[in-house]
Amino acid sequence: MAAEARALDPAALAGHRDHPPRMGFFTDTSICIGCKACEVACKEWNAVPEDGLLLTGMSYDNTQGLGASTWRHVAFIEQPGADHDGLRWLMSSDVCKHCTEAACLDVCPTGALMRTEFGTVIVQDDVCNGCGYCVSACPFGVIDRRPSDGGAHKCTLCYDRLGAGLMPACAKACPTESIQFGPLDELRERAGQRVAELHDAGRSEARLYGEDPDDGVGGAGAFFLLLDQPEVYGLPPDPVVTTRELPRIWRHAGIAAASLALAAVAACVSGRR
Amino acid sequence: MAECHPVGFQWVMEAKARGATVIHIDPRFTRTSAVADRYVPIRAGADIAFLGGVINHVLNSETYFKEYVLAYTNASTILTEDYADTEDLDGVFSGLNREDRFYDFDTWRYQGGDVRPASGDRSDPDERPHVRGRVRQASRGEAHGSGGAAASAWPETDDTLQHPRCVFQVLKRHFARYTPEVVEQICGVSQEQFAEVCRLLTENSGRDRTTAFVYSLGWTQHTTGVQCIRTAAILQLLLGNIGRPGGGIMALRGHASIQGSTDIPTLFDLLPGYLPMPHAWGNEDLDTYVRAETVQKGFWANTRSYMVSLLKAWWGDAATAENDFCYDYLPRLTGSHSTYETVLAQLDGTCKGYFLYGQNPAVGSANARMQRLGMANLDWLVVRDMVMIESATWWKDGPEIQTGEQRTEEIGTEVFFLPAAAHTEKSGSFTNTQRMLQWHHEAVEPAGDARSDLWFTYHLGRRIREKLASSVDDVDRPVLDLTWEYPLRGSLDEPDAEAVLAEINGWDAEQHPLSAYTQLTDDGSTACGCWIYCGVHADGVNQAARRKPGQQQSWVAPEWGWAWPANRRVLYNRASADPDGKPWSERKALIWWDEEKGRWVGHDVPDFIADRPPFFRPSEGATGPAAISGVDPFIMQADGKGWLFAPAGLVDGPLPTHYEPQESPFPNLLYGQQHNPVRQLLRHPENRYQPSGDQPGADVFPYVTTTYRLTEHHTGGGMSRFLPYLAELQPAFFCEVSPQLATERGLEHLGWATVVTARSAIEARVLVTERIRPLEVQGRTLHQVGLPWHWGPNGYTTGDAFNELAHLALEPNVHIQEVKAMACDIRPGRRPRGPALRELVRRYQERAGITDETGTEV
Amino acid sequence: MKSRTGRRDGGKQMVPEAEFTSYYGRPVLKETVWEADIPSYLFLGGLAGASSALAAGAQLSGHPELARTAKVGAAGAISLSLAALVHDLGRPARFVNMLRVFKITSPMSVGTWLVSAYAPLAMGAAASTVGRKLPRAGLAASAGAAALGPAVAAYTSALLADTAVPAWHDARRELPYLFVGSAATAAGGLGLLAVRPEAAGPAVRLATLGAAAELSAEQLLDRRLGPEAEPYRTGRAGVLLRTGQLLAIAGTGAALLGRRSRAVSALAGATLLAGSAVTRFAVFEAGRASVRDPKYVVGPQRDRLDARGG
Amino acid sequence: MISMDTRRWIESWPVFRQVAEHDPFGLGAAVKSRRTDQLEPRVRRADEVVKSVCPYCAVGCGQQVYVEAGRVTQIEGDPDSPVSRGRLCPKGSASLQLTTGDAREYRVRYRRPFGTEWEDLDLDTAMDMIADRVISARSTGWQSHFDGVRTRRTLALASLGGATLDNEENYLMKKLFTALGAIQIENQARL
Repeated sequence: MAAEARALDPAALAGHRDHPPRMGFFTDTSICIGCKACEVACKEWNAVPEDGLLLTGMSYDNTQGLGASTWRHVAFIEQPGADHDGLRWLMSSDVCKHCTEAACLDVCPTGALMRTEFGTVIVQDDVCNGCGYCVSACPFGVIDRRPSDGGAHKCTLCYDRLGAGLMPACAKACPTESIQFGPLDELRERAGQRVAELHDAGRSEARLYGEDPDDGVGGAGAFFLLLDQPEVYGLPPDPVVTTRELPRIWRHAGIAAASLALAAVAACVSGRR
Repeated sequence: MAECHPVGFQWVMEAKARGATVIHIDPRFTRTSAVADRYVPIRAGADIAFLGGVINHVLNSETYFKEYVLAYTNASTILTEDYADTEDLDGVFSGLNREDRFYDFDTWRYQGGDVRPASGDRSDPDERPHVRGRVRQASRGEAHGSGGAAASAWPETDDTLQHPRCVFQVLKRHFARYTPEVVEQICGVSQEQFAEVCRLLTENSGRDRTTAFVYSLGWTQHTTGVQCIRTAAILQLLLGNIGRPGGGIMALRGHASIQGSTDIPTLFDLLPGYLPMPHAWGNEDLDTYVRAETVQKGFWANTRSYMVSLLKAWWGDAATAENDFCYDYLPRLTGSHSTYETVLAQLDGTCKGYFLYGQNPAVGSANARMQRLGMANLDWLVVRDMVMIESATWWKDGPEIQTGEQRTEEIGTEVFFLPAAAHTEKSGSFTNTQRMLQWHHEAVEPAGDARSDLWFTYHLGRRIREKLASSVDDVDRPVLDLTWEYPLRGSLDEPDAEAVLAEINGWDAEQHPLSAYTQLTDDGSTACGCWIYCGVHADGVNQAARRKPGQQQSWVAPEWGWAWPANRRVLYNRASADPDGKPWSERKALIWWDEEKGRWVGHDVPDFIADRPPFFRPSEGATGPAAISGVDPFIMQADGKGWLFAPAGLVDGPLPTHYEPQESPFPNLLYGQQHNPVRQLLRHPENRYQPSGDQPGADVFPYVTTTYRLTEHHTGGGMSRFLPYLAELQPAFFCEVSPQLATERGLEHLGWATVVTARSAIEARVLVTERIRPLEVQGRTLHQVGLPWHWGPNGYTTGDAFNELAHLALEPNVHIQEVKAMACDIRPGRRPRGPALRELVRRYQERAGITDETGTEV
Repeated sequence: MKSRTGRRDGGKQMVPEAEFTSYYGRPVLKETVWEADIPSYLFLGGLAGASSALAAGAQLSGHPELARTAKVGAAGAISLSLAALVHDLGRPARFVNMLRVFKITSPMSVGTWLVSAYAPLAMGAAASTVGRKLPRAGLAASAGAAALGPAVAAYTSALLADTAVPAWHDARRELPYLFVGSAATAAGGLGLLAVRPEAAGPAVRLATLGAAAELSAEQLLDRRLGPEAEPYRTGRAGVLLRTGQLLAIAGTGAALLGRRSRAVSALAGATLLAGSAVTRFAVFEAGRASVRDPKYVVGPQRDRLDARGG
Repeated sequence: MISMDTRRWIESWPVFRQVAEHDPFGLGAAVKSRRTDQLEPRVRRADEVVKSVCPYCAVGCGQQVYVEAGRVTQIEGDPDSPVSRGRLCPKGSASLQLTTGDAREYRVRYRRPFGTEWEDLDLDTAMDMIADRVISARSTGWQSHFDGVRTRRTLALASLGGATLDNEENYLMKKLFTALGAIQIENQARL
């Protein structure tokens, strides 16, 4: 509760007045069947290009990770000896986290990245000049530049669909409702119940990831129920938005700049003597 | 199910969330296993042994549903003294003719009553054994697909179930040797795991609870496929799980209208509605046909009405009582003419012209090489597809061109490729896996030369009729008399699919649409293209196009689409109520007898005569529907009961028996009989079989391979391999092997492996995974090799086709190939190129000592 | 997938083998899309900014030759720097979109505005001094460029530090000093290279100060980060960084000792310039290396979590 | 005085809007482009939404086909369907690419006997040629009797159909081929 009270309203902070509730994803990986409908539905709707035909040998994951041309990515992890039948096969559909404190958005120098009235973060393709800053800023390794068009791309949480009251394509397709879409508050509540349910059923390994507004990104707009540590799924265990350090970075840069000016003066003045 | 029917699987996940236990039994740990409560690895081809073991457990532990079994199954029915079981004959049933490889059914009969039902003369029309063999081959078991076949309607029974020849006791004896120890030895399933499955199944069955079985081709694509489903049926009947909500045995079919393709069959042995295709022996005219194919009791007693209505639909005014309603226009069978015999007919030059409608046998049919060789021997081939599939291009760049066996300029086959319309470009109905018809509407007209198959067939027929119009040859009468007038629509002259549906539904003498098959008559006053679909166009309304949102309906959702028969969603649902007509429990209520209304009521449409009370007993000698008693839920069966013992309808035994697959590294532990004795073998130099069990040379093929689908692909790949969005998800043909097998054979993860059988060798990338586990079978370690079957040389992702490896040894009832369990060898590295490929296969055949005789023993 | 991956050898400190988990060893973060353009941009921007400061100092302190050279150098460097920046864009034609917004949260935005103000001033200053026209405006431009120059030289440290790239972000405290030191070294080096030794006194002193700052910052960084400084020590980045250090030391030494010789002095200047450039590439490479191996991302975060008991 | 155009330009300049629209950090409202502002999902532009059924497996998931200016622009799950509740698997989700993708063939192709390449052929000619071949093969393979019993059939014609055929298509095929006396009429349903 305390956390919720402290939770930021990112849409308001981005100048959206009278905005709709913040929308997001809750991806419950405990019921993911790894069908990859989300990947295809996303591509069909957003006309994202095919992303390479590489057999990776990473279980059934030939997508490898999120990127400019993959906005949903299903991870597959085979864990021998981990479950009742001697094998656990984890599947999880990853997506842009739509952070409350979004580094990609903060560092974008053109305003191509934008916080929408739904609290989500999108790339405006008509604005992006492909500077690539967002790529290095994202603590989740989500956004990337697409070589074929030079622009940065990532999940938009189907912003166009949201505006028309439609569900994002991936959530709509998901056969088992592993991907749930809705107002973030509701999703957080539902997720909390689901974890409690799983814990009651003896599945103590269930945990939420990205749900905590007190975490390093102020809570994610797309969060997850995981059955193992985040890094097992290729997620950073404790990401922190880089911009939190920016004031101190600026201060040091300022001091350094002043030092340089002083050094230049000193170099010239001392020479006179 | 999660792998191949993910959207259907949502209901399993929902059930699981509500507390259901999900058990997954599969040679591979799949995406279904990943979310199941229990996963049981099993040797491919050992399912009957496993299920037989469960049956044995249920009988021994007396955990069967006693009231249900007594009231609704044939458990109490007494068999004739002539019947001899596999227990008596070391793995075969009485009546086996070893010469001509078929069973005489005469001894598989109920005692008493009319041994030969008056209205259904099932005796063999011709006593000559080779003819009887041919009649068997014509899939008499597949006809009456909804269950019925000849059997005595009034047999003797023993309600104490103590009579030594009652079905219950026979069943007990038959399955007695399927002990947990045997299950462990044959299936590679530990006794603990087996015991747990038994416990879970039995605890979850009874008045308050039901268990459902879900299967797919993992059960059917075996030389014992039908018997495998039968085993499940016996088990579900014993547990009282048939005809009840949450129960049943669900076939998860793999194509949009594969159910429809059997209901309105493009199958050699069937006419629409599971009416058998006439046979040359015993079906000479309508009377003999009806006499042979009709039963005494239940709705199959009206076969004549169904047949006459069909003939009226096809030949209209030309069909009259005087000319047997043009019955003679129907061609006759003289044996099996399945697609695999067709290939032989192509190879021997009998078959000259071949149509492929959205089918790709060059990679998608078993023994793909033989399929291509057959096509190379045709005069002409018409391929209708949306993309350039291998069956259209083999003459240019097929494997036989690569090996140098064939040269393009020496292949005489004339090939027409005609682009087909997509489902969005035509209207029509699909029948889904739960027998529900759903209409899809044309969204846009097809572009270019693309046309629907309806268009193609209609206009081809029109042209042929025009060309033959002046013919006076009697042979052409069936074509010229055919009713072939359909309204044409749009700029492409597309036949109106709804007009075709209306014909399928049928009409009466005044051309009014019929609303139920019970209205059909045998006097020629009704026409109906498929009697079980009668009602789909009731009141002239396309019932298949009904789309009342699910949210606005009950959980049965009866106003979405239309399910045959009569829009019933759960078949035999009379069994959901007890003999008195009350639900077995409130929790599991589906339909029940409403005393006040004098009708069956409930959530579903009753699959029973609506006003027949539970206490109704027919008078002796009653026939047809009138003979159905108030406690006969199985209204299509000749005795109204669920069949634990199948006195008719199957050509390979009244009870399921574990036989080893055609090619197995193991001997049959249960009997001296290794294989299904009446499995159908196609002897041909290109279809050599491997030695099995203890036979010399069997060790050349020490592993078992099984084939399957991946979520990301579809069938032979024609609808997935060509799509970048799907191709990228599974971008290469691979084989899945255990780490232990990888070590044993030096296979490297992501490296190449070559898989070899007596037919061919294919290469695949290697995925080493714990999801494939070695099993302990008959005292040694068995490795299984998983091979998805979606690949071929064309498309966006390419690879060898699994079907190169497959042989043609067919299930005798339905002629399905055995691709789910086959012995093979695997070796590291890529397969040879050019002539060396055939040389490799030849060397393997030599090492295993394979001859024309190998694997063909009874 | 659990892998027992020890922090690889090559560094001075060997840390105990740590177990860390990753997804098939794949990077958690995206490798930067920036290529050689960006370290070049860092170097040139630093060179330009520090040169403008040096030019002003030189002008005020009566080193007109050095002032002129520094102004021209600054103008040239900033032009090349801008070219590098534009070239590195995925859509270079949209460079101007950088001026749609002003974002204090984006060092690149701040830097762009800064450079947009600075570049004309630096070019004006150079034009004035080369063309010997509009001296007053030239003076004003020089003053403006000198005022903004240090900021131009320093902001790029923020640009790198304000990312998720562990080697860059972790170095956020030292990076500004390292960068301005490197900038000063480069500006001094340019002076040495282009100006007679006797007129280049301030350049030598600036370079010396710069090199000292640069080397100290590197030492501090190494000490403070401990094992997490591994990306700076190992691989290509390690080689580059050590080369940069050697060049800085050698260049400074040669500059101090070879004041009499034009050739030695010029060589010292070139060495210092090279050292500065190499150092920028070293930092850039360290960042790339720290993203390529997920242990640099996962390890510290996991340690942090475990320390919190999470 | 600044012109209206200039003024409008300045007012649309995000830097100006950062101040004017209470978005000082330039994160949202201020930086929205006109294109973004006018964004609309393409399904909203559809002239027609046609109810359909997924053509892949036999679950029978409901689909909605969006048609705009005579072209299919999107295919999605039909939320009304009690079978699928609007959901689709990866294959069903790829239906748009299946039906409108680059792999589709739209022209008749013809390979003459012993030919080495495809040739063009117009549909009408192809249909006529096929009709001729059917008639001829039918009579070549005609068999009125076999082993002394009446068969009234031809063995020279065969067909193998996929199980994505509509019921109506199967029905016409069975009807036509049976009337022609062909019996080797088969389907994926066997396999």
